[in-house]
Amino acid sequence: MGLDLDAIRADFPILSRTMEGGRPLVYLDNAATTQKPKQVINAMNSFYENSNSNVHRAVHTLAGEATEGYESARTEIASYFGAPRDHLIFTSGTTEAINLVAYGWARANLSKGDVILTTEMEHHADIVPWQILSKERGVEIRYIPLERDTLTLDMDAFEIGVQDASLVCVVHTSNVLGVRNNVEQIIDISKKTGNHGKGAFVMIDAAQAAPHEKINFIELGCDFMALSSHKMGGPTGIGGLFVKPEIMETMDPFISGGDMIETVTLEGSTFQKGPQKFEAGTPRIAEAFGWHAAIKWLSQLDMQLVHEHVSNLARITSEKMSSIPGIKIYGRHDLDTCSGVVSFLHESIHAEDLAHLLDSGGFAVRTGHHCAQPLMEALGVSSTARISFWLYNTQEEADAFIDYLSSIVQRFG
Amino acid sequence: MGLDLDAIRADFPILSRTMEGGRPLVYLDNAATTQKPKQVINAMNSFYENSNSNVHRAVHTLAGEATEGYESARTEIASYFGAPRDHLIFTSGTTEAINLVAYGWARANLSKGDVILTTEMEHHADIVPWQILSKERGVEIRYIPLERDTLTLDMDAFEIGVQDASLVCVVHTSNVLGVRNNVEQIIDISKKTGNHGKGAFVMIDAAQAAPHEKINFIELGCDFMALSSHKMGGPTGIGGLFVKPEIMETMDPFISGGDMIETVTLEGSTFQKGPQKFEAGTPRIAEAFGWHAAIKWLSQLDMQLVHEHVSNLARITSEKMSSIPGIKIYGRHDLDTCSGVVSFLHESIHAEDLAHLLDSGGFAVRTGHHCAQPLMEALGVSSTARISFWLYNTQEEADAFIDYLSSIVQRFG
Amino acid sequence: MSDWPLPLQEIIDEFKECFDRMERLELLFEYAKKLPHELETKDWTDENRVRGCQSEAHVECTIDENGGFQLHGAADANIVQGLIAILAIGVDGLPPSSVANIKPDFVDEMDVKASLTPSRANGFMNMFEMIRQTAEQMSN
Amino acid sequence: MSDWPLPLQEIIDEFKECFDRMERLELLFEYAKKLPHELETKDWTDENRVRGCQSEAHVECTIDENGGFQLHGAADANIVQGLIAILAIGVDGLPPSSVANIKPDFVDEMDVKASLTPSRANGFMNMFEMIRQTAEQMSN
Ligand SMILES: Cc1ncc(COP(=O)(O)O)c(C=O)c1O
Ligand SMILES: Cc1ncc(COP(=O)(O)O)c(C=O)c1O
Repeated sequence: MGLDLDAIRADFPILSRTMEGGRPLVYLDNAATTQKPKQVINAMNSFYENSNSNVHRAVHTLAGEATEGYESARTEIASYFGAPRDHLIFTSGTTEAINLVAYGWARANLSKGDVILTTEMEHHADIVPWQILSKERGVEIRYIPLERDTLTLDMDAFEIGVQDASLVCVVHTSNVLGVRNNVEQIIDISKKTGNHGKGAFVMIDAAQAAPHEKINFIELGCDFMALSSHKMGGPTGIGGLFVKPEIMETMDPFISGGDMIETVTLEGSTFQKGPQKFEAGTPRIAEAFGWHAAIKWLSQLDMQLVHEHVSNLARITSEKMSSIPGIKIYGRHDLDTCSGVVSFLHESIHAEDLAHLLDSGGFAVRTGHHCAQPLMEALGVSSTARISFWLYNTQEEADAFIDYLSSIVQRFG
Repeated sequence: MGLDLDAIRADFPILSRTMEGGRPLVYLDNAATTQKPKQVINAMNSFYENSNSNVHRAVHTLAGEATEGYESARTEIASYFGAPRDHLIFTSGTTEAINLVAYGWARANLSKGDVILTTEMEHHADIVPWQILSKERGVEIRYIPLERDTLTLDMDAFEIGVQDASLVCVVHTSNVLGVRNNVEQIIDISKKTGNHGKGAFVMIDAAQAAPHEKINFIELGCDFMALSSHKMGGPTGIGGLFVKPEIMETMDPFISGGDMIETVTLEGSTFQKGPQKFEAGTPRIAEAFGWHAAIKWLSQLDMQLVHEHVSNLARITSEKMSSIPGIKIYGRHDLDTCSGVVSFLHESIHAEDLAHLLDSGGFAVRTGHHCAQPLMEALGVSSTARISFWLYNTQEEADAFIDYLSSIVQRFG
Repeated sequence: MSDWPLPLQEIIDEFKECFDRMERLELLFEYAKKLPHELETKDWTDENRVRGCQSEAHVECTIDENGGFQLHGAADANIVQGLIAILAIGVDGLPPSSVANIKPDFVDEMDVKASLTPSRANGFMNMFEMIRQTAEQMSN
Repeated sequence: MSDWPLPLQEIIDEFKECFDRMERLELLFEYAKKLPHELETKDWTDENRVRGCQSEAHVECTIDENGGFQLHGAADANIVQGLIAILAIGVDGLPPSSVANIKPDFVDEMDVKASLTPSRANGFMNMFEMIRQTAEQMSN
């Protein structure tokens, strides 16, 4: 039994939107952000219309409902990722989650001369915080290069580089290439041979993986895992950092203020234990309700089927695209592990023009450096056009895309 | 002409909720978070159902609508506060906004021996970030004391203290006392005599003021102003920091990643100019639509009337409460400038019990230290019960509250 | 529905007869006064403090001369102290192994939930778990 | 509705006759080829770069021998270059003071908006403002 795409699509109000000229919307920008099922929208509405209140430290009914909802969101989201609730810190997204590792953990635990190993295929969110840290504290950053022919990480370089590394930061699945890194092996090697045999800490950027792969944080065995709600059917404004509790204890507070303290006096403060220490101020309450609803919604589906659906669409589409004259694909889609992302360029039509032209047909496609300029550099381009599928995309949509792209290439190529 | 309370209340779906026993909800916890008008809820729904997309750097229609909406939210919200759009950085709330001043500005501009002057009546959000900075960098923090009899800031102490101060951080309106500080005078004196005549920088925490007072950032003349959407009818998960552009230029990036960079290479990065430099990663897009809708909604009202309504309710109610045996008020409500907040205790009924009992009557009341432990210390208590009015609260609700409180005191006092 | 120890069941039934929540809260206040083994303020320590309660609450578990469980406690808020009292009465003298098997949902049964929901997320559940675990250790 | 300089009005009318957006985009591509004063790639500098455009775009303004305004420009994407071309044709040789008074909504009039909305938030509007301001300075 495959996915029931009709039933799935019926849950997403936006998919019935028609674009200019009555064309249906074909949303192929899912790696940037996914659409939201009505269950997610309704969960937030229902919060605002029935239970809206600030959480923690209040005993009235609404505060109770809000607190229960907020904390059970933590429990259920953590559990979806195979972890107890005290492993999950809510952040505003992957970017803030990685910054929390940089500010809260790395500044407390790394110093001049320590090495952070990351890769050439990272999103800027997993590069810039380390560069800033490096400038501030003299921590050294090294990048595992991409093998130019296979578009996968150079694992020989990794095995050598990891020996010096105290922290390894790797993207689980690339937002440009569609390639999934062998994070299990990377974590394994990092733990065994990192920092001269003492083991390296590992941070996994799971922003692009979580939407189509069921990840178990505990089994995976990394120390930190960052992700965003809005890329997996949930609302904007919330995401999370999974952290092993024993490591959480070695972290300094990052954003500080109310709710994360135990006591404050004019002389100084003591802090909460666990995730709350890192959640200062009024949290993203409605957003937690929404992300929880997205997780519940995803839990109804077999994520293996979702993964196959998404990666099959990408594989078939990329194959067909390759035969359109002048189109070049940047990425790999021949592996079972690949995601729904296909990056491409046309030899003479500028990517931005392509996107405008595709938009006139109702196709939402992204162009740019995809926040991965070093990867663009490695690919020898300054930007690409990118389509990215999610669970509600259909083979018909993919076919329509191919047809429209072909006609554009004929007319403008 | 006063406020049309019936029309106002009709806009808030939650206000028609009935509580246990069929009692109407009387929501008196507005200083913690306000309820949302349906226009705000609808704006977010409409975003998710019609235009949801990631913003910036994409040319498809949805991305265009999302970007226009997000950026016009910035324009309109800034304009509501009397400022051009390039003065407003979106954050997740007041807490993150103050942290942005601490990380982005203070760490770049203050050093050991510099003095930050703040007050004893601050919210933890305006204390803890400075304490952490102080520990890390040796910056000194001093607190302007509260005059115990008038419950206002000791302005003599301020005039002396400010001379050494490089940065002055003051809450505009207290979330516990209902007192509005004379921020105009504080800014004026800080600019004239701060840091030995060179002028001090001033950060105003406007979280509690914005909901019932029209603030003009430019006229006010402070350097930074922090606020939260969720306290003024908007959604959770978003707030802002107003910054003078010339000062923004002296700030280091704080949270870093995509969208805030100009170029990233393996060797280093250059950053965007203006607010975008501080908005890394996927922003709070739906939240910006929601906050914008709240601002539009508020703009229909005469904020002077809102202020009078809210402060009158607090004044009248606090007077009536004072005559209930055993009730003691902590705060001032006799000034025109006071807010809708009334803190109180009963001599024998514990604040938490009071709140439980009031909840059984449908009254949502907060208890605790209200994230202001140093102020509690100054008041000589460990917590208070607190009611806080907003524009939809009525005199009838206030009267019903007085009746119910009286009956509780009779039964349990 | 769970099987409660008889004294606890009796209290639950008493709560069920209440007319509304205000009456149930009143009953809780009365139980607060009936707290059997009150922990005096001077014995309130950081170790016996219940974390996550808004108000201060302290509990300690001991075994009486007959090997029965005994719950000592106190709180500055009456409603919390009332809950401690009910639990203390309900389990007084029971074998620790029975105490270890009690579920926290007797509070739902008592229908004082609405006001306690937020506490359940932290305070009350923390207290209950702390007591249950001690009883479990005692019964091993 | 605004009054446009005649050459610009003619172009707007031409766009209005298009059947759908694809056709309008095609027309933009054609105008890209008709760009009157192309700025050669070697003259693309940081100073004449249009900020906020996704693709690279450069513009420069000069005064011709008759005191008329002249817009030089180029872009790597055709649609952007097409817009520059239309503007360049539309204002070519006009007194700078007239150029300073043109409103950017001729793009709305041309009805290529949908694809340009996002750019308007930054790229196109930045370009337009840059040109308008230069024209203003020239006319002072
Ligand atoms: C005066 C004051 N400052 C700061 C804050 C913190 O705001 P937020 O929790 O929205 O970050 C609050 C709200 O609790 C407040 O009342
Ligand atoms: C691989 C990867 N990492 C990090 C991010 C940043 O996520 P966010 O923008 O939600 O913080 C993204 C999304 O753009 C991504 O694709």
